[in-house]
Amino acid sequence: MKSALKKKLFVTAVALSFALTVPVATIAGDTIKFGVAGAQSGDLASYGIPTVKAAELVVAAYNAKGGINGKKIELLIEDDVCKPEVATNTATKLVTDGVDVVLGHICSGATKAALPIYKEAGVVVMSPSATNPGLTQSGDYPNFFRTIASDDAQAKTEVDFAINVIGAKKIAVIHDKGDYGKGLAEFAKTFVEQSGKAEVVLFEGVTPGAVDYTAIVQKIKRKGADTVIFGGYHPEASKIVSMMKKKRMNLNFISDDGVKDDTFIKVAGKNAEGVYASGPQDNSTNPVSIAAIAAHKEAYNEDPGAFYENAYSAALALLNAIEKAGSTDMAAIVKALQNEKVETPVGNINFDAKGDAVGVGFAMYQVRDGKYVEVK
Amino acid sequence: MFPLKELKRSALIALWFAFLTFPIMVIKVDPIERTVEWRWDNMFFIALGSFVISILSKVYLIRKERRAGRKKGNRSITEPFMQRILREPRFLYPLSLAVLVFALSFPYLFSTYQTNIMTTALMYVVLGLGLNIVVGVAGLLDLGYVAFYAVGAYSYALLNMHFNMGFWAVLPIGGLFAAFLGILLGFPVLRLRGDYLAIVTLGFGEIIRLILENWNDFSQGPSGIANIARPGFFGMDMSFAGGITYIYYLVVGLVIVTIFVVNRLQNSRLGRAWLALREDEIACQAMGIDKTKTKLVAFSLGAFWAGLVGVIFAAKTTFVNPASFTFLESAIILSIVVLGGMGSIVGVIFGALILILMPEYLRALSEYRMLAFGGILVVMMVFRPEGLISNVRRSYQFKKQSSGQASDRS
Amino acid sequence: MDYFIELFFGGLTRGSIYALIALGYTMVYGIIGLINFAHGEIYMIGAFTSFIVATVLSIYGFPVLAIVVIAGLAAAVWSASYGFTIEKLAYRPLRKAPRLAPLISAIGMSIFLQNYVLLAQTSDFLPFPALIPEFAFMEPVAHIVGSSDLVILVTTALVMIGLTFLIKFTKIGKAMRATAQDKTMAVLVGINVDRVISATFIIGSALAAIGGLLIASHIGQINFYIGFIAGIKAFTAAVLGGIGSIPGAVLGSLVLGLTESFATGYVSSDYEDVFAFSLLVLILIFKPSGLLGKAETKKV
Amino acid sequence: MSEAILKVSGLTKNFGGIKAIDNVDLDIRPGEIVALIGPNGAGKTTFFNCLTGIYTPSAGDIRLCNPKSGLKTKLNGMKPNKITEKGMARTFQNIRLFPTMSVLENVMIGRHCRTKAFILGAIFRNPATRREEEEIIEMSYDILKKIGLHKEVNEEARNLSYGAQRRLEIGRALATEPFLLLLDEPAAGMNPKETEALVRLIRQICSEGHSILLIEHDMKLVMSLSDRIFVMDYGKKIAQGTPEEVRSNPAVIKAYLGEEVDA
Repeated sequence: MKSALKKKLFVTAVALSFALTVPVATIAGDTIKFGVAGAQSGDLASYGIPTVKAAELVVAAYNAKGGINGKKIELLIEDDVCKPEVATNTATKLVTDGVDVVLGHICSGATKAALPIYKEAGVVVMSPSATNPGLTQSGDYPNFFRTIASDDAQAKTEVDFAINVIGAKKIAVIHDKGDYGKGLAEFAKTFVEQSGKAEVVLFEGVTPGAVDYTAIVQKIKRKGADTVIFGGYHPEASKIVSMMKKKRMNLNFISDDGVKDDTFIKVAGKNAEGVYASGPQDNSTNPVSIAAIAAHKEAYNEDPGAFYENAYSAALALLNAIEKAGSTDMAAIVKALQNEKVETPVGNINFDAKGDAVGVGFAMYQVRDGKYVEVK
Repeated sequence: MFPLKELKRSALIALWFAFLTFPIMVIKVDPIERTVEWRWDNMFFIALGSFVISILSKVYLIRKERRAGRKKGNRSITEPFMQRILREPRFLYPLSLAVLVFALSFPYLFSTYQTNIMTTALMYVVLGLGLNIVVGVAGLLDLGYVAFYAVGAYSYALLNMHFNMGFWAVLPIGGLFAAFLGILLGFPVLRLRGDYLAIVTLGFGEIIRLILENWNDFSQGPSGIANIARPGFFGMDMSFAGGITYIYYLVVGLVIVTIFVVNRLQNSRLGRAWLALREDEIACQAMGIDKTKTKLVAFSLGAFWAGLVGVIFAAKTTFVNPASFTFLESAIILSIVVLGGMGSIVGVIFGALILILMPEYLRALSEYRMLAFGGILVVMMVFRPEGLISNVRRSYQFKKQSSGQASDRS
Repeated sequence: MDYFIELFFGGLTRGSIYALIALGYTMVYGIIGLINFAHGEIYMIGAFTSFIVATVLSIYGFPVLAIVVIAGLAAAVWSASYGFTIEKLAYRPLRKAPRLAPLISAIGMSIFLQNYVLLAQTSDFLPFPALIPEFAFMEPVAHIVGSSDLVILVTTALVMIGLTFLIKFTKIGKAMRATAQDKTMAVLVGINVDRVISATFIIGSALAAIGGLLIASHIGQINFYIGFIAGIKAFTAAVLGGIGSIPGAVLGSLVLGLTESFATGYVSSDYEDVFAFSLLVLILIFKPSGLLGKAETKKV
Repeated sequence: MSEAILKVSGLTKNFGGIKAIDNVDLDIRPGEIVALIGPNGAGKTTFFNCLTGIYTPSAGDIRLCNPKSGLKTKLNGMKPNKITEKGMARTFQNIRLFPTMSVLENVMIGRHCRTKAFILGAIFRNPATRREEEEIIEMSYDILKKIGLHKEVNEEARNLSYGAQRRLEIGRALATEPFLLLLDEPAAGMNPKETEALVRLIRQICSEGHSILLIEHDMKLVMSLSDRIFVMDYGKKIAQGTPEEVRSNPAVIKAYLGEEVDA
């Protein structure tokens, strides 16, 4: 508790000192400026703070080795509260401060808003968590990379699992009307329809934070669904799951990365039992991952939070690319990212031409006895 | 000396707050691990803090009373400092000029980041001035102002995406769309009074946001529209920093135009009718003012500014999604108007700069900044309920003898 | 038909949930004409207090019934204290201020309280213990009306009856009505208006706290943000029913809950809120002071 | 004698089951000062509110005839602002000025329905708008001089004395250029000196071509000022005629005496 507070004060002090720094004073060349952007306050802070911690640990390790090519790495940490309009300010600030590469942003919307700014400034950006397919597939952002698979890949995993493994025939696709959840749900719907082996009996959004989900649950029942695919985050998922139990319904519930979170199990309690969720592949046997988690435990005395491994991997990949490229020039870094493989907690990866990490995918998990267990 | 009685009172207040905040501040439970953490130190800080604050506020009140006692009777002479500056052209003009020079040289004095933040703040100045017409001048409580802002932003985003229309072409269109929507909405709801109007406009704001969120074919839903073109300048290609500076000047220009227009409107036949409407609707009608028409004009003019700023918002952010247009946004714009001083142009400018820049500079407080924001809002209202700067009404001078020779100054 | 009944009861429960919060809104509005935006936060604090107390008690091994009673009382006491304090700090000094000043103060208070709980507790969702047991006799109809639905429905009905009784027949209730009608006259006939307003906030807040406990137990989770969304809906319901009127608040809530339920069931939950707000606009256009609100007589 | 400028026939107004006004006829001829009297609660103000469009009459007919143009209009169901435009303006029993606007601006509001400048005019201040604005100011100032408030042009209306506020209401109504002016208890709360000045003012206004209908409780004022008097009680018209006729009318005496006995 105490150390966490100290940490916060430290981060605050750092952020403040950056805020007061006039950009003219910074002369390019003495350090490599490594930006970290994402939600560090507000209701989505829990998704952004682990990324900051990962960056701090990786950078500290690099600096302890003497930096890259003799240059020390300097962290520039900026909060965007996951809001697009704030993200443009954050990006502007980082660019003004002469950032070389950026780890972030956390949310897809904020990332989309910020990317053009980085693009114009020639800054490579790598997100640990922005999963919107358009970010890479549109081809609009040659400077963008990510260490997480995109929503469509995730939806594909979920749908394949639903149809081929549990043999779903009638699927209700529900989402939370959000950027992430709705995007995912739309892909799921398309994939189910394409498969021809099952039908989508219901496609609807629920209002996040609504006091009661009885009506939608009754509707799922009425449509005769045997399986629910939910796109969104854990609070709504646990409300729907609990409501289904209350209404004595026993359906397969498949959800996503936003639900594959221990908080879901904590909140939904025994109602969580049997719920399936897709999540990043299990890296628990990967030595780099073990080391990364150990480093976090040592520094903060707790388990890492959401997207920690992805962020850790992104930081490693970025710094490795700078090292291999021997410069912070965008073209050189991009080339290095695409060609040089690097050992990270999410595997031995490089990036494809669009910016997605090769070999990073999803696996399915199920809640059994209060824990997520991978379903093979 | 500070009376003992007051000390006792402050001690009681401290006790009360210690009790009040006890469950939330002191106890922290982990329902999974089934552990309880008792944070008694928090109780101590709360008690100490409320004791000190209560004493300080009492001291403030006592001093204020003393001052008021001394000043009784000559209130009109000691006009508030700001009021005097605003009333006297010989102060006002040089001051405005200085502000203008500062505003114009801002991008050269500060970093691109600061310029960007200032651009945002100035956009809120325009939003505030627009809402000021509706709420401050005409007295119509609008809690869904953000809807018009969204209309402007999406006008540009969609027209740019589908028809590749440029910023300058859409700027007036966005404003007019918003104004038109204002009329459309205003027609049925403007006969509602006060707080009923407030909740209906709030609902309307939510409806617009929900439509943008759910109607994918139209608005691309929650994932929003990206890659919106920045404003062009005779086809010139601009660097990133150049683009920011350009938008900054554009917004400064818009602020100047807005101030000019709003000022003229306020001091016109229409502006007087709005004010009269705010003060007494029935008397207003009895004086031959068409209530519905006058309200509609105020409503749609306010919406027009929101639409304009919306277009600029889309161009500046190059990305729009429905999440930017929540009720909180309306509440913040409304706070700008009320905090600055209803109906006062200078007040609204101050209000916008304070409320928008404050959270940026409160970043040092990191997670405490929204707490501080809420607290400051309450404190400011309690101490200055009529706003920072109240509106200065125009006065008229007549030469003693002849009736017709009217000269006026604003 | 079964589906209709299911949706009907679903809507009824939802409406009752709104009603428990809407009553506080309507009482405060009726007496001082203020949209108390912080009321949703009071409800949230009530839910948090009962969460904390219930969890602590269950860790120390108290029996369920004792937990329910103590947690409910604690929530009511603390929420009432918050309501009382907020009125004194943020609204009372503004009683003679311009009309919008208290509204902004309320919005500020709402933001403040949200962040206060966020910082003092957590931003995470927390599992709320199931304080309402599953009644065995409800099992045959559990797929339509659950035990918690039943408890919420009954509580709302009791609260409404109790409140109507309080306002109609008790001394404080009469003083409230007098104050609501004409503050100056109330003072003249010897009513302590400050006291009455405080009492209104205390009662309204305590009700919100009970709502907080029941609703959180029904949903099974809480976080610092629940008050805002529920608050907006409850306020809509209060206006729909005619703000200032107690049966109006309940009727408005039920109408809103049923509308949302049927809209989801027969149309789409995508536009659930659009239906809710459109209904509000429509009703106000044809009945400008809500379903049961007294038409404002123009006095000239 | 020329045609009546206001002709009310069979006017009735129900509130729920109560007849606040029951089948009342009334007419006013050009240049007249007519008084409407009656005990408290007789329905006089309700009658005014029906005439000026604030209430919609339940039955009956209200016709206004402009003495200059001869234009006739049926007022039933018209909006208050339209009625004012037609040439009938009023004051209020419980003063309804625009409290935080200046004295001059209060009168300027009265000019609203006789002027045109709109959004574009306000923004660009073209010559026509500027001229119009000057005319508004000029005329408003003239009215202020007439009612003796020209020294307080920039004072906020709420800061005026009670009598001055009543006069300002009359001035504001005059600014709408009415041919018929409705005054609701103009002398209420005035001291004798102020009342005297008011009587002079009303006479002057009348001599300038405005007809006047007034509600008043001050019998001395009513008797000395009015050409004709209408008496109402319990929503019904119980008498009408010259001051002398009314004074000796037994029904009127009964209504007033009855009231006195009750009080």
